[in-house]
Amino acid sequence: MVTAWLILFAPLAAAIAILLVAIHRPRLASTLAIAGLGTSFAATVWWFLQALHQPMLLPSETSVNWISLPNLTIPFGILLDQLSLLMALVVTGVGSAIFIYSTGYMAGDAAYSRFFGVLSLFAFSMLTIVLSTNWIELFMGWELVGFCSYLLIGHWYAKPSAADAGKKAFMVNRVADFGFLLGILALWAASGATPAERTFHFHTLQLRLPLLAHAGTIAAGTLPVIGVLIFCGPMGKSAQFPLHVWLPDAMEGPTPVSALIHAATMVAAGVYLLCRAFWLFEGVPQVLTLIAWVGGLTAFLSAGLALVENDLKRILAYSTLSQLGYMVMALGLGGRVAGMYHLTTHAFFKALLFLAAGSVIHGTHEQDIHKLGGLWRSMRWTSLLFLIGALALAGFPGLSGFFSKEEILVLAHEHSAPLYWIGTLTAGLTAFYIGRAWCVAFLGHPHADSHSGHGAAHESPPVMLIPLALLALLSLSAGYVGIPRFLGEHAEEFHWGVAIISLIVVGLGLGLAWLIYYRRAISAQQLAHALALPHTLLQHRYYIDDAYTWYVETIQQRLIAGLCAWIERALIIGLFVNGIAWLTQTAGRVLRRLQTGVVQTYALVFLLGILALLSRVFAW
Amino acid sequence: MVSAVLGVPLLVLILLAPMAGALMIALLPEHRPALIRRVAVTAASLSLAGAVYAILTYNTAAGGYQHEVCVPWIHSLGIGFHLGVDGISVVLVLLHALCAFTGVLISYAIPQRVKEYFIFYLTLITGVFGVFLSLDLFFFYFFYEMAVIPMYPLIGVWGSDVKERGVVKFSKEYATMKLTIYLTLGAVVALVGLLWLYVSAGATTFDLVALQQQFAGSPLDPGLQRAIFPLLAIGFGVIAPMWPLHSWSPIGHAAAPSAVSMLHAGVLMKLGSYAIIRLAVGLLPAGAQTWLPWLAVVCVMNIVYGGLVAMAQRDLKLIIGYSSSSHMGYVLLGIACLSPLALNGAVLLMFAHGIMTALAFALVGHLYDQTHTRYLPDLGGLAHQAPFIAGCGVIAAMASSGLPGLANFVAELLVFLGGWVVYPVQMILGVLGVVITAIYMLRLVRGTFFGPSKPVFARVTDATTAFAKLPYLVLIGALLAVGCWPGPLTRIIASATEPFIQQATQQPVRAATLTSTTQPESHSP
Amino acid sequence: MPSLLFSTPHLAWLMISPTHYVRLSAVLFAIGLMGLMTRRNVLMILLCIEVMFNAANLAFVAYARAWGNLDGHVVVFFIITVAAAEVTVGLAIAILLARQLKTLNADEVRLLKW
Amino acid sequence: MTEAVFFYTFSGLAILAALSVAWNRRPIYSVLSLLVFMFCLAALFIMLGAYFVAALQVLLYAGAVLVLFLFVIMLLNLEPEALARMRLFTLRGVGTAAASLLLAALVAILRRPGPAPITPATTIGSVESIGQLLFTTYLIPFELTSFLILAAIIGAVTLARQKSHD
Repeated sequence: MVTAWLILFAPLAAAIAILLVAIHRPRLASTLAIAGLGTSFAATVWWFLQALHQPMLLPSETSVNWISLPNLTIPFGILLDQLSLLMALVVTGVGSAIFIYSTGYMAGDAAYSRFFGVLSLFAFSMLTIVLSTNWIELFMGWELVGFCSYLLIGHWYAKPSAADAGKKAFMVNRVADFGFLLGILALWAASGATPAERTFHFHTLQLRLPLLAHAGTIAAGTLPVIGVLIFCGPMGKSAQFPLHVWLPDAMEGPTPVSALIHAATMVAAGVYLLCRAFWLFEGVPQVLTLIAWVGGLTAFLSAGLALVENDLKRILAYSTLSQLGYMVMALGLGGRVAGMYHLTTHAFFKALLFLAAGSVIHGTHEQDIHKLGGLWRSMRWTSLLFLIGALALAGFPGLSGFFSKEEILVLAHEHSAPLYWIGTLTAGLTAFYIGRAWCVAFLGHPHADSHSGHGAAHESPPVMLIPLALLALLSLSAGYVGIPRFLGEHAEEFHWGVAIISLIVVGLGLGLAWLIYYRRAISAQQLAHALALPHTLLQHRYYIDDAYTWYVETIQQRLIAGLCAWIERALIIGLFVNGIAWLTQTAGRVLRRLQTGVVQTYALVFLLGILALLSRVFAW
Repeated sequence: MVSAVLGVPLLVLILLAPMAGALMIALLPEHRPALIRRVAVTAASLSLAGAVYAILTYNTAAGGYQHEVCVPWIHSLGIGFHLGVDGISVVLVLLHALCAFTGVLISYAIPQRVKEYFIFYLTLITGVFGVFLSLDLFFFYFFYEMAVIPMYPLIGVWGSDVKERGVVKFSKEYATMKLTIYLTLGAVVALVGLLWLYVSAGATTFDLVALQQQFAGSPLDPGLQRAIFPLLAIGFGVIAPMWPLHSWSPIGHAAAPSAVSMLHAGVLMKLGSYAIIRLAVGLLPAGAQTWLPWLAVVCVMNIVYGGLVAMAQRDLKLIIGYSSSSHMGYVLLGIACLSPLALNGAVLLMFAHGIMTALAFALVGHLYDQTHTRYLPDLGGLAHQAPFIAGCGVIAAMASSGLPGLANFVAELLVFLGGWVVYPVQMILGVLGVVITAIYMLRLVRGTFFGPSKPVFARVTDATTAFAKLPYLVLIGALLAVGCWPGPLTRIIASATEPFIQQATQQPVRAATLTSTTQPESHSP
Repeated sequence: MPSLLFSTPHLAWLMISPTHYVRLSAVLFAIGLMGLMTRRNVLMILLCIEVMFNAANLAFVAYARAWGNLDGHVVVFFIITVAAAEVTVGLAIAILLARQLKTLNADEVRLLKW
Repeated sequence: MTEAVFFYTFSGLAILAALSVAWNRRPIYSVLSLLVFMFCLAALFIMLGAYFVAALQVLLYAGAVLVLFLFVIMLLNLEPEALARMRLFTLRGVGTAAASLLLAALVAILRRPGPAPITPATTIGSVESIGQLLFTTYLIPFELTSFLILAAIIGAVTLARQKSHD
């Protein structure tokens, strides 16, 4: 089991070591970080191979008591089963590649050591989520990844937009976690009659909840409510509509962060959670339907947003949203395997895309696609690798994305016609926007305006390209290694009809992009003009950000907080406190009239007092 | 078990080391501030060492009051000098020792009247130790007043006005008057309750342990308990601070010098909640069962309202001040639940919040010394000049908003778990309070540390030497240690809270049926 | 007058007992008090106080006689001492008033007002 | 019978003198009335057997205190007092009424049977017996009076001293 603990704690050890000894030694810091995550990766691989040889080894669980009180025991432990092992493999594997890439990308950064320290901490937190045995442990990891994400988005905190984006990401996740934590608490309360009986433990809950529900101990409406509350968590972390707004802004962070956290791993944690707690949602079909629709809408709406975006990283961010929507939809349709499958392949190709985009940014210091162009000439390798990722994303036959997306579409085809069509349409949009991005940024001629900017465009160093190549290899091959089989459950059958339709749609998307943005056969401006209404809507991001800004600034800050501050100032301090003070002072002002200053008045009062006393003592 | 150091009982050492320091300083010449500071640090370190030793040697299996010292004093009134710690107070003693130690270190920045400052400061420290250690109502009250009174000169002389755009919003004189009047009035109300309790118990003893035993055998008349309980709860609630009697506290925090704010928000406010646990709930269980649901409602006002008001503030210290009153709402809520888990959470939160808020005030103090402003719109980009302080600030903000791995998370979690069954609605609002906390804390961090570097602050310096970093590191270390590994501390607390709640939730039983088994816990929502 | 004030049996007023002295002291005390309340000159007020002191002395001595011990005498001794001290300080204040405020009228001396 | 004659003579005189002290408009007359009053009281003290007190009365009051008053009155060269103005008339009226009420109350109280049998006992207020008492039972109060007098002296000197620093 030492190896299992090693998976979890090697990155944490690296983070602590960086903080203690390497904060002013960048080389040492990156070495430590890579060593930490590398150890973790090696341990995961070791377990993976073991598990392949002896499937009986899984699931395996070990834990220590984090809190043990007479009424409450919260363990902290490691649960290794097919699901967590696969996810850990993705996290450590993709993570290692990105760590190595970062040494090149972040070279010369002022806060290089801090970057790697937080990155290591992130790896630890993410693995805590993945390997957790109970809800509290998972929640701790959940919050910690949010914190790391906050720090990494705001890595260049001098930029106001970056600092704001970090804040926004943390805030939106906090709002989501409000529901999530309530869900966890409610679930705990429902899991037993007395405090000592209640538990957070996944496995125990999985076994106990159906019994309790069956016995009627849990009220009929409770479980759906719990389900919805817990789903709030993934909605925030995996940026589902309408809590998606933080993810595009999160692109302010360094690109490796976008790749690791905001594409491959952290945002997928929501999907992972849905898989992990699938037994909970299985019992409440109405919640599953909700999940599926939220996922489907997210997939479609964010694909739309990607159509009009000009920032290369933001296009990828919307694409991430859209793909996460696919995964959530898959889960909502009951496709645990399909969801995880897509999560895995997406981690590969999206990390690839981001890192390639990072390579572009590294070489040109520009991320507006219209100011790029002709990169095919100056950055041959990067362009090729980006193309592989783009095709995988678009679902080009034979690449990994194709297989996993097919699974989801087949699933949708079986369960829900509207969601199937939404999914298919989204596939077309996906192909179109990624085609557009590639055509505009990599083909054509270097843009006239930005000669100064990327006139010196240069290919990135090998330390960045090699991880890219590895990821590209995975994106090409991940469809053939039998991930669903490893997960040990029945996968969807290949469905020719679905495949052909989606191929047609994808082909249309790519073709249109080619026509519009490379051949210029159709003018993009005229198209936008013709579709003015949707175009405006998309350009304003459905006005959702505006609505939130309005809510936060006007309602929350000015109205609610302002009202409370006014109550505090005017009523509590003004009326209540100062009012009493005023009353006291007024009483003093009135009563001091008694002090005439004439000695005899005092003597008189004295005398009257004596009389009163006499009358009391010698009452006649 | 009385352990002694060089013949001085441990608790007496903890209590009197600061007092001895104050007396020594009184005898030192004024023009040797370095020596004065050294004496103060030595005194605080002695207490800290004692407190650490006390918590390390606390026997959780045995429970109850340990390291007791008892010297009868006035026999006819039943007053005795009785010290002792149980699982609740030993944790708070450690909290106070930590805050006092770091506070003395932070006080190195005090520029003028060093001698008088440290005399008052060490007296204040002694008073707070006395409250946590005393097991005699008379001394409890005595030390309580001793802790309140030095605040008056400390804020009035060494404090600073609350300004907004250079305009004074609250003067330090206003703040200190308000604080002193409030706290003294609260103390008087509590005193009435205490004397009433003393008289109705037969006026034979002020000894807490004796009273507890007496009430365990023959409880007070429930009607009487219901009458006395509000006096104690409101009287001590003022310092907790209980809504709507809180308005002295944010202003008081804001005007006080930073080391005093540290003690004030870190520890002094806990005196109130501690007294409510120990005296109000501990001695008047029937009164508690009647009144605690109302307390739970008030707490929610504390949490949500305090948080919302904090959101609207622009002075750093006011933000933290209101957040303190918001967070103390969780403590009171944990008490109001009357369940062992929630009470554990409440006590742990007193510890966690004390450390966190001490850290926050120390940081703000450092920034204020450097920038001479606490007005949020004027600040910004300080992470460039002071990365260490900024890092600590982020940690403090995260602790405040309940990030796992830091002690506050565990404490709040325990309160939520313990209270979920008892007061679900209050708990939902409590969780909402965590969201509100995150809003203003993030805003504070963003506005203070992040953003482009401002030329005005070019001369701002970081805490560079190991000595300057020490107080921050000690506090963060405590937060992390408890947050990552809460097991030992929670076990110590539980050794006191489990029997405590058992006793408090027991129905008043007649003497004849006293021998029967303990009744099951009853939660009255 | 006496028959109105005193309800002793007939002719008893010829048998002088300490009670008579005590009643006399009450009358004297009241006279001094009335003077104190009505006079405006500070010196006059002090003089009236002297009358009241002496009335009290009389009562003490009368009771000492009645109870047959000397404690009353000792108290009178103390009262005389106090009165001497009082007069000393009082007159010093009077001089000060006359010198600084140019008046001895108690109504005009209102330094204690508010 | 002789006692009665003396008592009524001296008490009548004392009352008249007291009235004169209280209502005489000229301070100097008041002081002189007070002198008469003091001597009457001294006589009454002798009748009560309080010889030492009587001696003190003559020596201290008549001898010291009244002389002090005379000095001050002459020093300040006082005018006769003007009639009370209306503004404080109420005060005066209420004061007089209250004082009368007090008298009535005292008389009413004295009409009640006393707490102890008031029987003339034979105690002689000789210097020796009072000295006995003063230096045994009342030693500490006696010593303390010296502090009182000291304080009075210092106070009088401080108050009445001409300000020299201007």
